[in-house]
Amino acid sequence: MPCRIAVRIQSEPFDTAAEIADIGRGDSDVGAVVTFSGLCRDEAGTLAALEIEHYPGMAEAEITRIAEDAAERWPVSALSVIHRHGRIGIGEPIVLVVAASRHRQAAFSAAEYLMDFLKSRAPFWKKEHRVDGSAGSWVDAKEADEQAISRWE
Amino acid sequence: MPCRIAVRIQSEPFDTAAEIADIGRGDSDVGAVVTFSGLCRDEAGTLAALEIEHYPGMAEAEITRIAEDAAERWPVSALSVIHRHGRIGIGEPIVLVVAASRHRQAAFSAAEYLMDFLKSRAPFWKKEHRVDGSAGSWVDAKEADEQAISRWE
Amino acid sequence: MKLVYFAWVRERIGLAEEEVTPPDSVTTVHELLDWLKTRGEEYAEALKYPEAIRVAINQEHVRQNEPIAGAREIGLFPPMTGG
Amino acid sequence: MKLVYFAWVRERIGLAEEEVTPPDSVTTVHELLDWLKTRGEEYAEALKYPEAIRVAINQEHVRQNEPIAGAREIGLFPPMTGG
Repeated sequence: MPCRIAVRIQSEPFDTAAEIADIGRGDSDVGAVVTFSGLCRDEAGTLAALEIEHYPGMAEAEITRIAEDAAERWPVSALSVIHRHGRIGIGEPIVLVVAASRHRQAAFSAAEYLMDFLKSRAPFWKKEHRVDGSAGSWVDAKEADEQAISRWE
Repeated sequence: MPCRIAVRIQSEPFDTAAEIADIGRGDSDVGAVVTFSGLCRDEAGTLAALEIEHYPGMAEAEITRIAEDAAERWPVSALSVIHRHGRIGIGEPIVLVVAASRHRQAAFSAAEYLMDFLKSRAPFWKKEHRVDGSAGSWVDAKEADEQAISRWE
Repeated sequence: MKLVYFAWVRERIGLAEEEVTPPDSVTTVHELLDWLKTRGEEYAEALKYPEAIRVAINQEHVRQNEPIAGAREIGLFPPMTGG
Repeated sequence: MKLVYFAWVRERIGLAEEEVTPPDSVTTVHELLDWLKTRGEEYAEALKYPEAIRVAINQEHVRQNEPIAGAREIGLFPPMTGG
């Protein structure tokens, strides 16, 4: 059975529970659902929000390519990715990955793979909004995120 | 900061979204939340439900021990586990693991470790209820689940 | 000491729990299983394959060579199938 | 061809997108970056460290030695920070 892949880029918040419910619906062979939620985090207490810029069109296409790669590597029955853009407050979700499979290890691996590639291959950029109103800087890409990809090769 | 660990054994369904929201609450340093939902699966189309028996007291204690081990191995800020007992219909959730961390790999690893040990160390047993009303059998433990543990040693 | 049984061990023995007082010669889990098998047909049937029996003393997993001294509660059950 | 810029590349160049017609001698992404740098102060500043520039042709990632023949749209942007 082919993997159902759904990718959405939106500024609105999303309903994680509804996404989990959707992915299992009408498929009694799904035994495992893994989700990853990436939240807007404030390390130093100075951040008010993040502004997320994206490359419209390419963002959907690239995440879909990553999901298709994951679906080739593991027997997953459905993969959903939602990535937000625009202004995201502290504690709010930025990204949601949902992976459904008969087997838990496939669901875990597919979700982790998707997140690793999404971090450094999906065309999104984060800019800080500071609490004190001063202009924040663009968040630097992390070397650790680039290295995370190499373990899948 | 120590890891907040919450373990619940209950017959009632649970609200996955509420559990995810709870685990991030009041902690602006959580950047990653991973959940695992294990659903009652019908492989052959002959199953009406599963009856889950557990060892009261030990079930909570053993899952708490597993969660404490996970919290020692990875920098997670919170781990929640809910495991249901009693009759569970096809497609319904049996177990939920939620792991929160600053870092996605810690959250993924802790959730996966918890599930691996929960599968073959937490005192729960599944009995089948058949669609045709005939007495189902006890679900056999899987060799693969026993082997899954060895990769963490 | 209290013995508690689960899943098909419970069904085959026909009891969920019972109080027992094994003789002093029974010092390990393994010896306890051997002694239980002498208590009747249903015990012999339930414990026929001791390698399929998992054991907890005071609600913690133990191996079958574990001494039972100090055990208040011993659980006997099949391999677990949680999650 | 259409060039699209994102994040600090967009901010430094001061444009989100533009149509350009590079000379025929410009055949690869790397040559395109070199040519763009000659178009003004802001381009020189934005593209000062070409190793920090990521490139997509027709919305797919490419390396800087990729030929640009057939490109309808080329995106230039910093390393991505999604997720």
